Amino acid sequence: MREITYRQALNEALAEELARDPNVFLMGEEVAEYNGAYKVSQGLLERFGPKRIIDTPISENGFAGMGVGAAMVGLRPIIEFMTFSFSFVAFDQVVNNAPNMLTMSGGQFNIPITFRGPNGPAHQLGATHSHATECLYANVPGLKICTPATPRDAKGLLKTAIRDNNPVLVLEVELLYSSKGMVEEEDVELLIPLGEAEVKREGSDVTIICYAQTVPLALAAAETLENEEEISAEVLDLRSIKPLDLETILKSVSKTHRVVIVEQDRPFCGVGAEVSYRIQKEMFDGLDAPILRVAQEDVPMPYNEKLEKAVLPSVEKLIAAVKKVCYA
Amino acid sequence: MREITYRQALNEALAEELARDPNVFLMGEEVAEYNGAYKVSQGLLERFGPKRIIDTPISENGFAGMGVGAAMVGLRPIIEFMTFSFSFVAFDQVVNNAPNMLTMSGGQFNIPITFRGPNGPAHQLGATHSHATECLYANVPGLKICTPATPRDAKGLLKTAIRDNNPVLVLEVELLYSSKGMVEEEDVELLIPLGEAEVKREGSDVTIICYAQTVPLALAAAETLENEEEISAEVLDLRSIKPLDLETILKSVSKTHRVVIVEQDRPFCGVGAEVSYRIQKEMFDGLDAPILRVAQEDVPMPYNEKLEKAVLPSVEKLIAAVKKVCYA
Amino acid sequence: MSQPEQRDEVEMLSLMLLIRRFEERASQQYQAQKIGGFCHLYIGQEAVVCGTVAAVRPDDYLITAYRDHAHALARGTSANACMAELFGKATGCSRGLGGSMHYFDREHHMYGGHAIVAAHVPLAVGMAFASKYRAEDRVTLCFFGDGAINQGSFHEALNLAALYKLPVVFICENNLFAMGTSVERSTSLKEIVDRAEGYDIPGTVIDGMNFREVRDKLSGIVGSIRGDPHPAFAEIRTYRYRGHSMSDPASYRTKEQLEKYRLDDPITRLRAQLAREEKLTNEQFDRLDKEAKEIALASVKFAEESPEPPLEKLYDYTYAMEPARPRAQGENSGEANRPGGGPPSKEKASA
Amino acid sequence: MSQPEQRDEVEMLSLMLLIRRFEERASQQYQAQKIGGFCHLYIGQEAVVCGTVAAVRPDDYLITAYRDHAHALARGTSANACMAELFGKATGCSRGLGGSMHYFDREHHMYGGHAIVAAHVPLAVGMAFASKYRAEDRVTLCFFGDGAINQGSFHEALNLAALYKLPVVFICENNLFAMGTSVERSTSLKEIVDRAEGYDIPGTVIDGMNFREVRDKLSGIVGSIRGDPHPAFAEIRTYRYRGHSMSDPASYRTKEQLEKYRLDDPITRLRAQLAREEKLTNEQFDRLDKEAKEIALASVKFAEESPEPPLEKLYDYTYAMEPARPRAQGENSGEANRPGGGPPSKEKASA
Ligand SMILES: Cc1ncc(C[n+]2csc(CCOP(=O)(O)OP(=O)(O)O)c2C)c(N)n1
Ligand SMILES: Cc1ncc(C[n+]2csc(CCOP(=O)(O)OP(=O)(O)O)c2C)c(N)n1
Ligand SMILES: [Mg+2]
Ligand SMILES: [Mg+2]
Repeated sequence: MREITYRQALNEALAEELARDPNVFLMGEEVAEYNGAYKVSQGLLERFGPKRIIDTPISENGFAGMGVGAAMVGLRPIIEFMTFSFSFVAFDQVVNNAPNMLTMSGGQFNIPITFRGPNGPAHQLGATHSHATECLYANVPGLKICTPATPRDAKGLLKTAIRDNNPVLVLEVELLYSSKGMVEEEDVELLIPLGEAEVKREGSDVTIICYAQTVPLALAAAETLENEEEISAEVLDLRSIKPLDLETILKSVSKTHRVVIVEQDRPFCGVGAEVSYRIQKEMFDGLDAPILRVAQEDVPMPYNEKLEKAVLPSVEKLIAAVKKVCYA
Repeated sequence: MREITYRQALNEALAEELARDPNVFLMGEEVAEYNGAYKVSQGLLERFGPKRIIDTPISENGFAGMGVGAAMVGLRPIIEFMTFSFSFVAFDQVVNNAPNMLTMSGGQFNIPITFRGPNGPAHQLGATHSHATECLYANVPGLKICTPATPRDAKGLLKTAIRDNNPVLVLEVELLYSSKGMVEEEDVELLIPLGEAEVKREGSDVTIICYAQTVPLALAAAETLENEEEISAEVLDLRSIKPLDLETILKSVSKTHRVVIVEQDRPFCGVGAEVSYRIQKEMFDGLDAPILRVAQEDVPMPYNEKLEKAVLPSVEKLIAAVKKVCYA
Repeated sequence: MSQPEQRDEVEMLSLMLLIRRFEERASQQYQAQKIGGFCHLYIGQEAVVCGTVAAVRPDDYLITAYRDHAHALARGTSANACMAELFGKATGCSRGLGGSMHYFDREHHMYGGHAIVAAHVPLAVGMAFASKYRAEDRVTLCFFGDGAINQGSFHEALNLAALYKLPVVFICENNLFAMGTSVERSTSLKEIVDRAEGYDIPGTVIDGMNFREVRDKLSGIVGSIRGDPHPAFAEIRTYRYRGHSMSDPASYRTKEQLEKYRLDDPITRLRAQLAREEKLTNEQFDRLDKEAKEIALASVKFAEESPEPPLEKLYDYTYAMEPARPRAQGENSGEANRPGGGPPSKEKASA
Repeated sequence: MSQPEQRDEVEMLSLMLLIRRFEERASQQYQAQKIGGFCHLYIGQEAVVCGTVAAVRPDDYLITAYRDHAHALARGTSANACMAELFGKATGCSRGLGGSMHYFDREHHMYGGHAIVAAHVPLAVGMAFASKYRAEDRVTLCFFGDGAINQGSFHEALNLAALYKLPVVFICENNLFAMGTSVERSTSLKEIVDRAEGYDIPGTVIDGMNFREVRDKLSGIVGSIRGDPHPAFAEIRTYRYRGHSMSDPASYRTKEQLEKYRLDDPITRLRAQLAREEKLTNEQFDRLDKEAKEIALASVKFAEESPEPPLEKLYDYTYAMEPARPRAQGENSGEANRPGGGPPSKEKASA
């Protein structure tokens, strides 16, 4: 094991899969000559050349669709959205073409494509640039969605996504690109299956369900709860939104009987709503308190820093929710 | 009161608001000379002329955006999507421009626009043409969403939507266009507020929450449950998805203590998930059984009629769910 | 670099007849409510796709919009598989899951059948990209209507194809109307073909009622692309005799206009050309037509007798099998697995 | 039909100076982390927007992309309101809620500040539609970059504007790059202006480093539109001296190219023209520049001392007040209410 950044982990995943399979290529705005708007594709043009690392015009709908077409005839495209907020201009391609093709063709055409890029609010980017899209795409049958929170998960999930025979969205976290974590050596093949949640911290009083940028937040809250409230929180990182690892969730809840979900998206029909439904349905008698969620406030993201902070889930809000479910 | 069709009710709402306010106009594909793909705008071109009833090319993103721009400078556009499945090519305009403008401009520009058209699966239209979009748009702050199920609600909600100073989506039901119902006389001004659910049938054993095309289905199930199972089901039509009338929901549940949600959209992060979360949060101790939802199966819509039927919520599936929560 | 064989003209005439008779049957079966959903007929436009396939190789990629019956038939999909698809049967070209608007036939290089206007045009560019990526000399043929050219997808796709110099022919089947909207009411240009200039793509206008003109001009275009990958644009002028879909009475156009085009019928025209050249007698034509009618009729019987797709496979087409499981095809082929992996999530949706 | 007064050239020179000095301060404050998010500077392009506003009426509609500081300043938004917006303060032109990319100023007919590339182009067409609908003679000025022309929105908007003959000028600020992508690498055409032909829209190429040329050519275009509504396209060639945004070192271009354009600086050029014509002395120029610097500096102080938008108003901007409540503006004006209605749903999101 060695310590690398989340950005480096993604870069390694791309490089390894590009090297392994000549059908894999990377396409998007500024991915090649500029080395990526967030430098995730650093060095790939130099190593793999312009045939496989392809800069595009600002035509998300067009190049997302190109990816789907190329996948129909046997290539394995990786399409980078500079951020998933820009995937909205390509929404129809991601929602109507990629995931429907297998069904519509009666099983003749699967679409082995990876859509990736940063997702969710970063810092003061305002209403148009701060969308957390996981719940929108998770609603769509035929798509898979994963949300790595650590360098190790970033590498392992992205590699698995690229090898998957279905359209997979890898929703990265801009604010974590420079964060560091332990990852297996480069000569170890690291593949983390889609659909497996991970207990990032064990605990017995309450289950905190989190993913992506709420994972560090949940871990920080758990630490404080332990030290200041003597509450032992189990922190469960979903890692994949779809497929959802209900088994691991239920296992944790059957131990703690209390749940708080902390999610980076907006609340209405969000991930927290879905997870709550599943838990209450399966463990109605096993719950000692209502499930609470901590999500964004349901408002367009303001630019002002303090207001943005007030909109986002926070350690304080999470602790308050945990205390509520624990003392219910 | 008189009996008219859902289509006629929408047509009257459009005509009355066009007559009332010269800033209102209707724009979309085939709305004028063709009188609407589903004849909802029948006769409007003749009555109001081509300045106010405007045919467009197949450019949903373009004309949805035109609507937002026209609304910024004081007009009150009604934008018809031939179906909301086609709104996906205009997704960015509906999600990023219309609802964000008021916040982004610090309160200077509100967008009084109505997006309307049929939504949800109709009959054998296949995977690309059968999207139920309510949960996707309900996730977006700044939008309001209503889902009329009767001619009266269709007229009253659409008129209110057009007068609202915010972007409102009126999600109609293609399969109900020819259905009939009682509506106030034409000289009565019928305005039904957004955000008010309605008990469509009283009952005491279980609350069935429904909207749009699941309302007739819920009423049919309630009838059968009464006659064959001696289960008295209260049928609650949400009418608006956002704002959501939690008060009326909780009132019903505090009487019945059991809930089944029957929704026309797909389950994952759908309307049922949101409503369940809200109920369990507010009435954790008031529930006698887990909340169940009956939604579409989580697959792209197949063309084959029997398979489509198997994907959709049905009276049988709803009755089974109700029996489950009642005998839990 | 292999060239397409010159397809026999009599054979192509019978293909046009088959398309027409097939769709007449489809229309009848739709009215009898054996067919659901939307159904868009191609009658009148037969020379467009037939002239095109006569000019290309069978393994060139072909993709089109929802008015797609003819494109599958022209590519070699059987009338049986086409009719069964309309009936929603398991023997259909999309196993009954796609319907009229979503025909697919991988074996015959028919890549759909796409129902969101213009959303398949970027797909075509991606397919052409793949050919060039693999240094194959295939050409991609992308059909769409006159209404499609005002979608953003169309625009982005054309620029991308021109920028990357991809081997794709954009074939606009200009039948003068998009539903009830005539071209003048949808498009800011006098000639659709002029739009190609805005991307520096060479454009050609072709009479779509004349099989030979379509074939010969396409042949020239495709030939020029095969050795030197680049996009081309063809505006093929044609007419649909029927309404936009089965529910459209087409009252937005005049009887005179329809009559004018009927007189210029592509089947009659090719028949007359062949007769004039003494390559076809009346008797031969009648026999071909009778055969076409029989195939169409038989396809109805086939469709009626075919089984429905099994209910228990409902979840089998949502996700392709995981790569970890044993697979018939190479991992990187993009070829779908024979599905059967079941739902990826352990819970089914409904209670 | 009122015509814009000829704006004094010396006044326009000081506007250009103000824009430059304002952005230099903004850059400095960004580096000092007083400003968050993305920040895109306009330095080098000043003659484009200044030449345009010199050619139009103050009530003509103006809308642009995210590189928008100059457009607000040119329209008359105060430097204070602009700097306060960057600081996220309640006194900002968007009350601190929009930030650098989302400037709005209704009073000065500045309709944003839009950060999704090309997504505002349809908005501009809608604004022009509204002018024509109300039989006003306003012209809409829609600015966007060279990178925007490959978005679907752009395409659909141009066709719609041409089809409905709407009074809008599409102004492409061609600064040769979209982030690190040069025009040749994004666009299939040699000249951007040629794309206008694909919609039958008249196009003009303008030297964007020359204030007078911009003003005079725009004046002609806008004049021709005012009496006879129709769209027009202007490709204005310019250059940004800085990187795409504050984080971009702009290593994709050569020092020589930058130097070439710097020598052609729009401020220096207008200054020289005026000096040659003896309309401006060195002393006068220095005074104007000093004033601009002072205004820019003062705006920082103003921004620093301004209050933050109040936390308790967080929910007040999501929905405009219900029409039932008493309103300051007419119901149909589209004018926002002073918000204050609180959340429409009774539950707030978080637990
Ligand atoms: C994005 C989108 N908008 C609208 C529709 C509805 N629609 C289906 S076909 C059609 C007309 C298309 O006309 P054209 O492209 O000329 O093809 P033709 O039907 O003449 O073959 C429309 C508006 C759609 N399928 N997709
Ligand atoms: C739809 C969309 N895709 C990508 C981006 C990211 N982005 C912001 S600005 C920009 C470059 C735009 O270049 P250009 O239009 O030439 O304007 P300039 O920056 O030169 O003023 C890109 C790619 C975006 N904001 N929106
Ligand atoms: Mg057509
Ligand atoms: Mg540029």
